[in-house]
Amino acid sequence: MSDQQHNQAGFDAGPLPPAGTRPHETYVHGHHWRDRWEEADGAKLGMWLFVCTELLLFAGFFCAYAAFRLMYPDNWHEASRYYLDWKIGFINTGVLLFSSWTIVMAIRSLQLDKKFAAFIYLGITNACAICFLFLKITFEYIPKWQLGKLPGKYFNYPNYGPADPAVIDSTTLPEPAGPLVDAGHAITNGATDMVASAMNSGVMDVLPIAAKAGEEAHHVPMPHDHIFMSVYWISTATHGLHVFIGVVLITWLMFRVMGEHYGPRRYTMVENVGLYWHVVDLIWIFLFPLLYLV
Amino acid sequence: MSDHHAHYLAGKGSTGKTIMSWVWTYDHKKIGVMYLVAVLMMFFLGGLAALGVRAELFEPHYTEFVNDDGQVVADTKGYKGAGSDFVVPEGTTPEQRGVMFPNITVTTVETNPDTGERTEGTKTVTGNNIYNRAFTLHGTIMVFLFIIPAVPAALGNIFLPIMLGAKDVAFPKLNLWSWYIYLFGGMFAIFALIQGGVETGWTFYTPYSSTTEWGNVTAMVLAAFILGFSSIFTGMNFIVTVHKLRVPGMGWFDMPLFIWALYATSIIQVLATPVLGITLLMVVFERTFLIGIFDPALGGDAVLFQHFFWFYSHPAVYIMILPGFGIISEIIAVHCRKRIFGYRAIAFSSIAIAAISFLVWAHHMFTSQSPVANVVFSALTFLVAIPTAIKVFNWISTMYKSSIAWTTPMLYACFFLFCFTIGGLTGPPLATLAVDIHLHDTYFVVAHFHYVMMGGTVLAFVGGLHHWWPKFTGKVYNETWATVGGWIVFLGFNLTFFIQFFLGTQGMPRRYATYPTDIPAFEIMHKISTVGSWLLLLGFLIHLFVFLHSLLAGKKAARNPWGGLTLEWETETPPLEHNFEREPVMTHGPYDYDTARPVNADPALFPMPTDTPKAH
Amino acid sequence: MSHSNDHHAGAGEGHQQDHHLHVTPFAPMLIVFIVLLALTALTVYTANLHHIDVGNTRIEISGTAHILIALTIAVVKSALVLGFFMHLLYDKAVNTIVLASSLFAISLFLGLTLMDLAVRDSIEPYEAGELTPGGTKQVIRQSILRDEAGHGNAHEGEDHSADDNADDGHADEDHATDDQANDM
Amino acid sequence: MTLSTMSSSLATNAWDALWFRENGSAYAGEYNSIYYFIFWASAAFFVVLMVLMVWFMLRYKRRPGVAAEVSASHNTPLEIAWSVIPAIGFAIMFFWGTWAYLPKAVVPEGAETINVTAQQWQWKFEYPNGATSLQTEWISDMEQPLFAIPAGRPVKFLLSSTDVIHSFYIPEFRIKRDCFPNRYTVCWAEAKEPTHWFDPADGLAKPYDKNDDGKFTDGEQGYYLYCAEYCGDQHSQMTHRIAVLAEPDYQAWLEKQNNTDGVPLLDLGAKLYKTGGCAACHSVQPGGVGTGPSWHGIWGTARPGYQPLNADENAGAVVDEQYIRTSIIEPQSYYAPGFQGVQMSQYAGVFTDRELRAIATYIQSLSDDPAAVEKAKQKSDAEAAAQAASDAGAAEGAADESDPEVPAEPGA
Repeated sequence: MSDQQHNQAGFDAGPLPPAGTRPHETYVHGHHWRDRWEEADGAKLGMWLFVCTELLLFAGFFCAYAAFRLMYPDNWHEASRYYLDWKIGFINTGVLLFSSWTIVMAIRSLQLDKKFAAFIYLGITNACAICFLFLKITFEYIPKWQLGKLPGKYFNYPNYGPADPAVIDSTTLPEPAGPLVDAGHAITNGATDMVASAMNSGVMDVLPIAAKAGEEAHHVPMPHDHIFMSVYWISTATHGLHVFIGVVLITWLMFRVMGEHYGPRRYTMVENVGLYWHVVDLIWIFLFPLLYLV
Repeated sequence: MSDHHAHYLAGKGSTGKTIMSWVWTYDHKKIGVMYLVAVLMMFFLGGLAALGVRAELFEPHYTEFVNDDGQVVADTKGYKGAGSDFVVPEGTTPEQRGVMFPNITVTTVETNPDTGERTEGTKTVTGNNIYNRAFTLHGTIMVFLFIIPAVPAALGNIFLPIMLGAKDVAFPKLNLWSWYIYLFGGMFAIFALIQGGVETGWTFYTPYSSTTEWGNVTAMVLAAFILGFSSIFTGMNFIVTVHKLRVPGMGWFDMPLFIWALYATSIIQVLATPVLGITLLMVVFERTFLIGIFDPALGGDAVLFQHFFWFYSHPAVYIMILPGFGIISEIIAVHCRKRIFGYRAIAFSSIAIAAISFLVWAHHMFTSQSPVANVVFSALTFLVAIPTAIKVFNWISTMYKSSIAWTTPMLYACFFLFCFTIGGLTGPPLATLAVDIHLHDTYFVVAHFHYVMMGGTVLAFVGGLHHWWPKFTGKVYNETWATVGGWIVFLGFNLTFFIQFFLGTQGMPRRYATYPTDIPAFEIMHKISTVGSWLLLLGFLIHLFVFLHSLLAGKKAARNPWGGLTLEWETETPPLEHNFEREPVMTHGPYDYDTARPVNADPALFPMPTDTPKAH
Repeated sequence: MSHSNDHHAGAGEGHQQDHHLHVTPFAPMLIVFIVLLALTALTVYTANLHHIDVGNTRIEISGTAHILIALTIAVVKSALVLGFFMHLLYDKAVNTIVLASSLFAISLFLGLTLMDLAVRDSIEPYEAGELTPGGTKQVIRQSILRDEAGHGNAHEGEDHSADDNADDGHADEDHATDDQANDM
Repeated sequence: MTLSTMSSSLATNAWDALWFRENGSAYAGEYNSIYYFIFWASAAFFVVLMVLMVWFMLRYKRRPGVAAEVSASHNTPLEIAWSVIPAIGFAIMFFWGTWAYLPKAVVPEGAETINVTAQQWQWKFEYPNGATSLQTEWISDMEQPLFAIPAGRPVKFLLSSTDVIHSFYIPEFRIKRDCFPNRYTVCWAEAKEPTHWFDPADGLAKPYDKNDDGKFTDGEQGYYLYCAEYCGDQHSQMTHRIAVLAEPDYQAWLEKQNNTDGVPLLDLGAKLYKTGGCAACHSVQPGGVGTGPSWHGIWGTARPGYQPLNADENAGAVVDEQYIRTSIIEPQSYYAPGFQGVQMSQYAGVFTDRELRAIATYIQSLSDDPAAVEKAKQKSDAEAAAQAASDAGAAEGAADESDPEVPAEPGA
């Protein structure tokens, strides 16, 4: 096709395909694009730029994580060990990886013009995403909320108490008062005080701490546990929000696929949502070991 | 499809349809014009706040309340409480005191020293925090609502696709989204700033911003977060447009330098803005959930916030100035009718500045970070000076042996070179560790960044506005009055800010509502600066009236009033709905003034070097 | 990879765009998925592994080593996702360049920020023990709580802080002042 | 300042005002040299560029019918030259600036350490002998503490903050360092010459008259300490005076500040109100408004309040010594009507036991009830008498003990 043709015809949609075909076959590219493949390339480039912004957004969390890990290495190692259960994270990693694979397969199915297979694959992806959120909320967020493993100021240090009643008497540790919800600034953060007092009085150094809640067995509370939980909450919650947005997008794609809007000649949107979904996976690939394992 | 041969400004039949054609437009030019109107409004709003700031600093004393006999009964320092003579009504809450104009009616008490008798009157309390809100208002509006979107989203939106020979930006719907996000974020910000005000400064340093009870910090931070998305979307759009929608035959090095500058800007917008987003989000979390990451009282680290913030906000400085560089490149080439000197050097230096901008952020933190990091960032900071210097040399070299039209845009280009060079040259003292320790956070810094931001970007923006005004409005403006306005702005600007360098070397700290009375230099210099700010107001008002007059009564502009060779001058004035009647064909480069003549140009008005004898 | 679905393409577009459609292959993607799962399992395994016995030698795995191992595996995993699932291996190079530039920015962001935090006390040492890097209100808290906690274990607490406070005198004075204030 | 004095000082000081302030510290001169090097190099550069620009504007103004000459569109040697030459200049600036700066980042051995605490919106110096400044001075129209430092030897400022970030800035010393909550930062300076002298008669540091040595410009009496990092409402009022004293004077002044035992409770309370940071937020006027409640007339009144750790106890409290002590050490324990949510800095460990009692006594003396005021005075006097007695007893054993009868410093 020569430029001359473009000058005359290129400013409109171009010749329309025969009527009566499926929507994705009659798709007309945007008037300002040379053709729909250019449009698809452009859309994909735009999506990659958006992927970059997502990565940089999460880089903020990773930077905060790394900064505090640098400052309080032992504290973070211990906190990661005792406040988070790697098993849920592990299952969720598998779930996300699987969903990544299924959305790749959904694109493949569209490329091969298998509408129904694409629909099924997208459905599985969606199911995985919902499963991820379900596991996360049911087995992580809700129990943590109940145990007071909340971010920052609202963090309730675990119900520590020394094994030997004689010691607890002599140190007169205050009873944990539940999630600290007193108003105002945390200069008088009682929880941190308690830990500080316990550390200072030497209890922490000498005795194994018997925890009342099984999850924190043998955990030695440390002064910056609440920062760890802050990073955990904000990064996983932001990630969870992305998963939720993914669910919405994929649901929308499922409707569009059923309406035959996508096919071998037009699947950019599916590909772009796929890219988005892979980024969600990518972030989790890093969040999982950093938060849960090391 | 609508009529392709109509001007983009043309009405759509009925008023309702015309309005809807703007509200739901995907046309980059209409979106750009809407941005332009918005950023100009923001400029005047932010400018008013700046005038208030300057007025407060006119003299060092606190506002005094004088009774009917001319005696001072109270002053605003009483707001502080120490030695206060104010009586606040019982039950006045911090919320009430936290509105923009507190309007707390207080009882002033005067005690007669002889008799001990007390007389009471009522006054309204104002105080430092009005001043603090005013400079925060000025800073946030100018940064987030004016200068970042000013050139890319307004002029860039209008001209980037046309200069590339494209019919629109790559994602017109995203462009519209970006505009509405800007509008929403802007209204959110104005709401936050007016209703309650914010007094953290535009930098939102924690722990002050995360703990202060005053004003609507959370709302303002969210607004800046929202505005970030607008900026990111514009950047993404431009990058894809430049990559994908150049007209056939236009290679990377056939692009006008304005496009190069916008491209470099877009890279920064896409790569840096998300970090601002997450930082501001964390400040919101800090305020709502007390996560403690940035709050030392909760075990966090306040310097970490500064790293996060400046990782965006220093590159953001280049988001602001790079498009200005682009405009100046265009103006100088067109009005000097000369092939630009060192095209590739200018293009590459734009990209180099974009890359280096990510390396230098912590020079904002020379007094807060570790001394070793200071050394690293000081060295990196000097790097960015080199490509900037190269640009200035190239522009001035372009003027050599050229044919310079004395027009308002060219006048502004000269003003730009003058002011930006000062702004640039006052950078090295601030990058030099030993000197910066003294100058950090003083008026030297204030003067420096106003010379760069205002003397650079704003002058370039106003110059660009004059340069392209006939093209996108289709109207001619009054050259005489525009020149007068330009000179007044230039003089007012230098009067306002040049003196501030010396305030800074004298040690006057930033963001002070008042200053010691026993250092006479402070007061004199502040007075001069304030007078300059009034001159600036006058200059900008003249420009405003010139533009309004042009819109209402201006003559129809020619297609190519300056004789430019870039593609925007080849289309109709104002441009068509889809920019070009037919896809343009690249017959010459953007600055081939020695070999090409603009389409339909009159050879008498547009002599070529080849057909005239040597000029001298 | 060839395909035959482009017959409906608009005039003048069909043959030119054949190369655009790269049908995602089945087998490589499945293999990548399985490898990813295996690597995840490996991460968990190594994270819970505290030492390796080679013959009679026991090699301890330090915390740093754990992080390095976990991050290396994560980088490999993300490279697989990027290359295969996200099609970078099949796409135009520009997408890879875009990604690389964002990784460049991220590395600067993390690298230089952490550089500052890491060298923070190289010239300007903390008053040891009084404050921890990043800091909490431990000084005041500890002194208050030391009193509140009674004197049962006080000597241990003092030992603890004395170790940290080894370097300068006025720090101890601070503590003394605190103690006075709270003795009332 | 009237216009006439302004214009006269403008004439005399205009040139001085263009440069850095007087060199107050040992290394200020070196910093000046670097600045002036950059300044003049930049100025030369700027002039050359602007002359070229203006000349081109005039010389190559467009003439009808005359085209621009064809000239090179680039010139690689020229472009390399103008990249490399500035780069060399920048390298000189960097190395000189860094080499000057780095040694100043390390505090010299044996420096006098002064703990500087910043808070909204006041500075506080704690001297090695535990003293804080009790001398105050009117700056602009506000009474602020004055801080003395010794001349001729390095002084290390150990900086911290109780609330938000502040920045410790003394222009004449060319030092600036941010103060963070819960962290220490340091900076140091070696003041060159004394600006003040110690008057043993009233125990105050007084500025040299500028006529004595012509050192100060109009009205200036020593150096200012500024807060250079925006810290809230009264940021611009965090401006205090630094008095540089010769060594013997400094020691005498320091001794004077330290000796609070002789100061009666009431006077001490009034001084601490000014110098301890209370005045930043609390008024002592009837109904005076501040960030915190006025102290006037609160003694003995009932306050609703709560204690966060025992939320059930909502009974409120009566303002007495215990209430005041708790409110200082744990400010969030109680609230005053209308001040819910206002954050007071924590003062735990800041005041000694006696100082806390002094503040309580001072508040008591601000009561509306004459009986309470009288009681406060009695308490103060009785304590002073008791102390005098015990000091007298101690003085028998130690001859060098200071005079217990020293009255309160003037200026309280």
